[in-house]
Amino acid sequence: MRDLVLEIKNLSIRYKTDLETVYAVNNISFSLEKGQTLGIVGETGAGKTTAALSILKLLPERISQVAEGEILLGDKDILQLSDVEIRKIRGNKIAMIFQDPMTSLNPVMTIGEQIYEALFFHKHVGARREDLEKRVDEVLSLVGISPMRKGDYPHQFSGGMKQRVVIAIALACEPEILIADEPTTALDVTIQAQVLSMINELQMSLNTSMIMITHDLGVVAKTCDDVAIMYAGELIETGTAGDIFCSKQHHPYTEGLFGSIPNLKVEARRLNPIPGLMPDPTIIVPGCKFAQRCPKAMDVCIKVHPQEFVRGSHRIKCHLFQKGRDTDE
Amino acid sequence: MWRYLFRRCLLIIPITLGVSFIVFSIMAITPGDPATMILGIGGTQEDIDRINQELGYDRPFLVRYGDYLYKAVVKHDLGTSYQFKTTVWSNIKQRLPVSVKVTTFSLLIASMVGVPIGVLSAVKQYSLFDTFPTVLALFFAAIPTFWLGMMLMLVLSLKIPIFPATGIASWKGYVLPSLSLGLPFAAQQLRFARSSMLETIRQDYIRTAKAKGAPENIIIWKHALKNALMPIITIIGINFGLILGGAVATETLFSIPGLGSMVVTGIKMKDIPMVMGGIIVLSIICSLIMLIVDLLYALIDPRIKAKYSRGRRAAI
Amino acid sequence: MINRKTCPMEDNSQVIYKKPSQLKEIARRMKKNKPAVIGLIILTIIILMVLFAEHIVPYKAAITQNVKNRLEPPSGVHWFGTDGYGRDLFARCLHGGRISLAIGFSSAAFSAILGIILGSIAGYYGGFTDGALMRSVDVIAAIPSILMALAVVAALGASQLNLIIAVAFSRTPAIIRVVRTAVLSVGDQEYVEAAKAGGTSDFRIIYKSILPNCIGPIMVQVTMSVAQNILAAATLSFLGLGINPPTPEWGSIISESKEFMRTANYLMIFPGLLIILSTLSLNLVGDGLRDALDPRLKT
Amino acid sequence: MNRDESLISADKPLVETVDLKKYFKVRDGVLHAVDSVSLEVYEGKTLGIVGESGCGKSTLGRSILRLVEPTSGDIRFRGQSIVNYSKKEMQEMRKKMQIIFQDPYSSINPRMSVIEIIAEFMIVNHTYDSKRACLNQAAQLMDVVGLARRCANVYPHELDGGRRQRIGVARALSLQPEFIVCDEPVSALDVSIQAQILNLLMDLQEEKGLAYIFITHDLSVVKHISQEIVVMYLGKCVEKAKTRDLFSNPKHPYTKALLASIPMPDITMRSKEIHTIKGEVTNPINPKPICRFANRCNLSKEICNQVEPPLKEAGPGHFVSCHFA
Amino acid sequence: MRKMSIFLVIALLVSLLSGCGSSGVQQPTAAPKDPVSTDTPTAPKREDLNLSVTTVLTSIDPHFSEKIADMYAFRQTYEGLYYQNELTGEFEPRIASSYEISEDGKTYLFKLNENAKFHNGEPVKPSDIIYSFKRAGEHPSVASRVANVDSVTEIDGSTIEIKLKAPMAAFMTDMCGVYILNEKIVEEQGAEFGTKVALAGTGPYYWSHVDHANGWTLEAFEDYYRGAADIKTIRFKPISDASAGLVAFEAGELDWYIAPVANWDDLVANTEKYKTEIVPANHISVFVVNPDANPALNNPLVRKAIGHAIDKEAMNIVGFNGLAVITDYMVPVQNTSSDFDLGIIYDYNPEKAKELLAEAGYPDGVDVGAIMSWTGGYYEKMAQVLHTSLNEIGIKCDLQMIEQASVSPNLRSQNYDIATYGWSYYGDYSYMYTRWHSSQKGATYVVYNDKQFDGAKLDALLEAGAVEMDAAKRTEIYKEYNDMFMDTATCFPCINKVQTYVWNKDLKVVNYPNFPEIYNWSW
Repeated sequence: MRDLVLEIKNLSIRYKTDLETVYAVNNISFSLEKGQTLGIVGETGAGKTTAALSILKLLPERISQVAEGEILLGDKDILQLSDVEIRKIRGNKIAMIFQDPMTSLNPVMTIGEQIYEALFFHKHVGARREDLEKRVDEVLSLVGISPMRKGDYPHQFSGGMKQRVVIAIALACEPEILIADEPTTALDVTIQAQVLSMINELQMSLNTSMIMITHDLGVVAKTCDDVAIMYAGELIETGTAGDIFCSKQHHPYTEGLFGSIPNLKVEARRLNPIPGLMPDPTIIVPGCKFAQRCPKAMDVCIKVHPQEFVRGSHRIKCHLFQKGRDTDE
Repeated sequence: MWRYLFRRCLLIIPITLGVSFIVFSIMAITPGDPATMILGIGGTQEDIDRINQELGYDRPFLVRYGDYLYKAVVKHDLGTSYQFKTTVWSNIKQRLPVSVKVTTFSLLIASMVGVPIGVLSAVKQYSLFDTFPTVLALFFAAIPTFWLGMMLMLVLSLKIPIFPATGIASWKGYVLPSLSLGLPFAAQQLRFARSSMLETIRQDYIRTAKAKGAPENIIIWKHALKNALMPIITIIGINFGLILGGAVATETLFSIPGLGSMVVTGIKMKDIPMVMGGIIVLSIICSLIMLIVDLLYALIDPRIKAKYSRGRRAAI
Repeated sequence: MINRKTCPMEDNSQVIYKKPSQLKEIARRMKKNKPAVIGLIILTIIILMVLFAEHIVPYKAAITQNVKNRLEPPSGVHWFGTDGYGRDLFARCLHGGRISLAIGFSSAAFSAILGIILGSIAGYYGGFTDGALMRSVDVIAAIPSILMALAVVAALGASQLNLIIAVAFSRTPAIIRVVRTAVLSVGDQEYVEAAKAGGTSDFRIIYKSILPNCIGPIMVQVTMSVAQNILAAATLSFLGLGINPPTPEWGSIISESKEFMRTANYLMIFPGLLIILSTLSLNLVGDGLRDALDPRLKT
Repeated sequence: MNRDESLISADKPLVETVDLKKYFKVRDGVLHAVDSVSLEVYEGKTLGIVGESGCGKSTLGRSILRLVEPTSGDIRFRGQSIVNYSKKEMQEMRKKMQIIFQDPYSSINPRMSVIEIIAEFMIVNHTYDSKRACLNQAAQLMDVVGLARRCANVYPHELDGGRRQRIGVARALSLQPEFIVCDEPVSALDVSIQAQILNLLMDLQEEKGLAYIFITHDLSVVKHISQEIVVMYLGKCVEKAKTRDLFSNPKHPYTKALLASIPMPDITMRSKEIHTIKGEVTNPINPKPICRFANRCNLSKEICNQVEPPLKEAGPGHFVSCHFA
Repeated sequence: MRKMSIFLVIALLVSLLSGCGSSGVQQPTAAPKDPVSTDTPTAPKREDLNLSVTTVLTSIDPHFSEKIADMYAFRQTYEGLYYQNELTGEFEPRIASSYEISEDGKTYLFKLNENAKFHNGEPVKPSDIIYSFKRAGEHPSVASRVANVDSVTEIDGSTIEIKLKAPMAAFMTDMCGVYILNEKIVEEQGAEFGTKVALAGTGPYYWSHVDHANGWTLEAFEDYYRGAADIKTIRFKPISDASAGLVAFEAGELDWYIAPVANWDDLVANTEKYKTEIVPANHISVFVVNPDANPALNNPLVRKAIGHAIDKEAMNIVGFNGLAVITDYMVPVQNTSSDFDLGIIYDYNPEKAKELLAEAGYPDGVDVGAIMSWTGGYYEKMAQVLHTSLNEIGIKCDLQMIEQASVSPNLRSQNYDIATYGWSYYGDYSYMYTRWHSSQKGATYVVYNDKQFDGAKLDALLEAGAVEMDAAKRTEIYKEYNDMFMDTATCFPCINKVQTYVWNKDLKVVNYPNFPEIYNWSW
């Protein structure tokens, strides 16, 4: 039984400035199951972070605009919530880990204070300060930092440790959903491994659902149950980790992504990258957005926006599969 | 931390020496000599020569400077005013509190008015709370202090006599000078506080705070303001110095016996000890204020505190 | 991503080398900034009026005394009224603006040149050069600038050139600091290292790689310092250490008008407003420049 | 083609460093950024330098070009020591040694147009008689690195990271060097672009016989491009071996940990526990003469905290600095 | 952005309009409410007085300072042997009750007033007087007053004999300015005398508070031998800005004020509130021309042309709002020793000036250098007017504004072309001696070398005038001197300054050209 905790339907987001309109997220839909991890993969500018921020209504207010769609948390549409209501969800039901631990902690507050705050904003009536402080200690030990250090300031921690603090803040209220926006990109490999395994363990033990946003297929392979691949604001391929990593049918872009990564196992003289660049997000094209770069592009690709090809849990948005639905293995 | 404080205090010494040398040099090339200043049009050339000799003014420049330093440092004697025959120190003692008062009041006006409104207008960006103070600030920042002083005097002591135009007999006397000095700086600080706050609101950690579910007012007053305060404090510190020096015109206009007007008269009268003493004291105060600003940094920002505490500075 | 508007499809075999201008981009951004445009318009009007002052009102009107018509309030004949000598205040303000603006701009230019040279030397070479330069700057900056300028004017004597020197002298430390900070921040960039790796000389690195990239904050500082210099020069004149009469200058006009504060307050209001207008417009332009040069600040 | 064998046949290294050291004075003491690193780069070959941030790999690359002056040690180009070259001699030398930087956003001057950037080195070195000739040559270089000529008069900020990095490559090529230090040239790029640049670099190497030092933190990239690898940890070279040896038979515990930490895009590996090493990299400020990895090492014994392990040969061409290797 | 720009435009317009508005409407009658006038008649009689001076207190040492601000206080606190009434020129006894002059005019015998006391209660002893004369001789600013004194000796406990080197007509005038100090106190305070409260004077008031910057206070000396003063406390307040001072006066902060001339009409119109009076001061402002500065100025015709180009009328209007007195005399006309007809008058006559210039060989004009003046005040205004007039007749020159402190050095070193300057006479034409006699090195504005001028003759006339005791003969000598002097065309007297006094209508005052005697005032 699929127990959905978050469902996003037909979400489109635009950034409007004086000069131009950027179509950042275009009609994406996905859902998150209880206790599962959804990986959203894409390159810079694919709209991953925009989608994630919209879930917490953290998009910059003046210039961003949700054109359509809904984000359902249980039966509530987050987009319709008032400021007060959304504040009750932020950090409490849905928490977020940001990419750069160097800048996402307030430099003039102790880390203990910053974790305490997260608890304080969502405290139950009657919760005492001591209880909350105790919880701060708990959370700190959970992420592998000695509670002795809660009086320290962020600058006294290394990058990896800071990211642990950020995670501690996110997990303080035991949220149902954790959104991790490239949590390890800024870290070194060995630290990345530490942090990733820690996130995995915590997620398991807390049974939290997670959205992992990353550009690294390796990270996805390590952590995710479901994967969504994003290109130019659209989800072009979604499925379980098995669908993405083991199936033979892929969107040509996904293939290109895999082809771009030097494989540690196999030696190859040349890589097979995708030629060209991501299209200008200020321009809407009628057809497939990948058509310009696609080695397998057909005439129809340029003219018609592809429909989704569904095969079990595996969905691909590509004309290649429209006809040959049945002929596949 | 204490070592840093000590080091910073020590740094004031070479700066003060430098200041004294520059001022002494400038005063030395100013035309005229002390004796003619003292005598006015009376007296004969012999008198002039005699007085200049008594004052040691006939000696070479560097000897005079060395003598000045020796007296100032070893004997704690800043010399005697040519105009008044009183010691420079007694003059400074008398005028310093006045200057400090006027400056402090102005700075208080500048900060109390400028900073909160600046923060508010950043928070309410694009609203009337932003537009109106910003435009007003633009105007006030462009007004010369002496002109503002004249206008205030025209309106508030001439047309509607509420405040006295001169003197500092009561607290009322401080109102107009402090306003005329403070308002342009308030405008400047408003603009600065606003942009600093806007800058801070854009930071990642503000987003983190929002993601925690922090209410708007906590984000602004707890998370943003403390960070935004750093550059604001810098500008307040710099402004203190500017107000202290800029008070010259205001002091002259409102006939306030402050250090600034003392130095101006000194410059006009070629009263070298007076000018030296005044500027040295003013520059020491400026240096001290910058020191306080540095300490305030440490108070607000633990990173800076850590930097200070780490002791010895890098050799390179 | 490529900005297609600026990267048109061209014949690929042909390289047309042109010196492209980033000024256009800045100008475009400035144009979007309404206050800056207003500032620029006001400034332009003031500068034009001041430049063509001779054609609007001849200088003679500014210095011709007519004691019979002294202290006349503003009228059709004398737009701003007449002063204590019966001279036309409008003409005096207009021609006075010439001096005031000239002092403001040229002292800013003076301190900008000095500041850029010394600041970039300090920032680029660092070490002892930097230390020595910055300590001297600390010293000069520790003296309140107006007093410093006063002392310099008193030492050199009151003339337009000396006023410029005095104001510039007291303003230069601030510019040196700004330039140095900017150079330091740019000096860390890898393209500076790349230039070194390519065998570029220090001088060329400074003027080709570093200065163009920190010209933004410097320009903003210089623009703002024009405004501050106008105020400083006016203050000096007000204190009686300004330009020799009968040459008009805004600060000295106000200074002269002081005694007529009760009887003819327009004498101080008009030049005061002109000072405010010009510093205001310069500040607006400076703000606009800063926004245009730093797109990060724009939302 | 067996590239490893061709490496052995190469007789003399093109560039080598001998006990190269670079120390920085910092607030708290002396930072040993690069500590006694010796390496050789052969003509037409790539030497990879791998390590985490702060291990001194970038400083090493820059010291070789004397962009930072080494504290001690020797740098040789074709056997000729260049450490004591004067500024002028060095300028000559730099025509043969170039560098490509990590960040395509900060490594090219935003106030110069693309063609100006590429032509700049030729102009300052008077490679060609006229400025026009330099510009023409720059245009040709654009073709070489795959930049459309229509971008010639465009400013870098209008281009994406991949193209900017191509500018960096073109600039490095402009003086026709024999040796290029590639300082993390792809780490700031998206994977698809990263692959484009890697391909470009390898093609150029083949075409022009360039020697590379390829600095990166990404093991899969370094494996792909280099024939020999130096693993650095806190300024020290902890392991040096041919690529294949290193990946098939890592000897230093740090190398092992590194290899284990790489997340592989392969869910079959998933069941395997992620191997992590404890702790984090610190700064090599005033380091004691002991094994610098000891405090994070699973194998660490008493001796590790007492004696600094020498770099010893643990196999043919395989050097490792560990007491237990 | 748009909202902001609209605001900006509106704000600009409003400020411009308000600027025009407030400037367009003149409100000379909209003077503020005068707190003094609202005083109820039953209010207790005041015994204090608030005054202002334009500069801060320099020193309370009367032998050190001759600054105007200080003199205001000295007049109340110190006395000489005699006092010369500024209005009448009469000598009134003070510390000395009577005096006798010997036949040869070289010996003066002063009988001391037995009641005269210092502020500390000690009686005035002859030794104090001997000490004070000696001390005055050592202080350059007053030394000229006793330059001719040969000796001061005590005859008996109440008689003093002063011997002069030569007979001197103006000795009494000079002597009145030699203030008598208490030897003991002055010696006790030593170098500090002048900087703090000292009860060393004999005047009707004593120093009770000395604060150089903020103001100083005098209290009535109850034991004063002529009877204690009505007004018990006098507070001096330095107010450098004249307009601000007037505001302070109108606000009731000051009781008596020398109003800035620009506001005189305004004040006179308010006589129900204030009392006003214009008193001609003993101050003459002049232009001096340095004949050695350049060839053009060496030409007497050019100098005379300059003399005829001086538009004194305009200077009076611009500098003094037309209130001052135009003069052709070197000394104030009210002065008895200058009661003679002038032989040479330089009236304002541009046509004649041009003719003279052409005659001098410069029909197309000539550059004479610069007019030196100090910044601010009427000197600057006079200089500006002359500058314009000279340029109109073709004599090109610049204006050179310098600081007050630099004026005297430049004059002394003859480093000027044309300068404006002035002086206050203390009673007698013989004051000219200290300004123009060639022995007064440094103080002499024009050095009359014998190439062009008969310097010896000029000196001789001054010397003769100084010793001539017969008033009529002295007038003759000075007339001759004056004619000869004016003929050199090196000094042109212009304006006899006035004092524009305004005071609280309840205050009874006696105004003098220079310094008031508050002893005579009362509420």
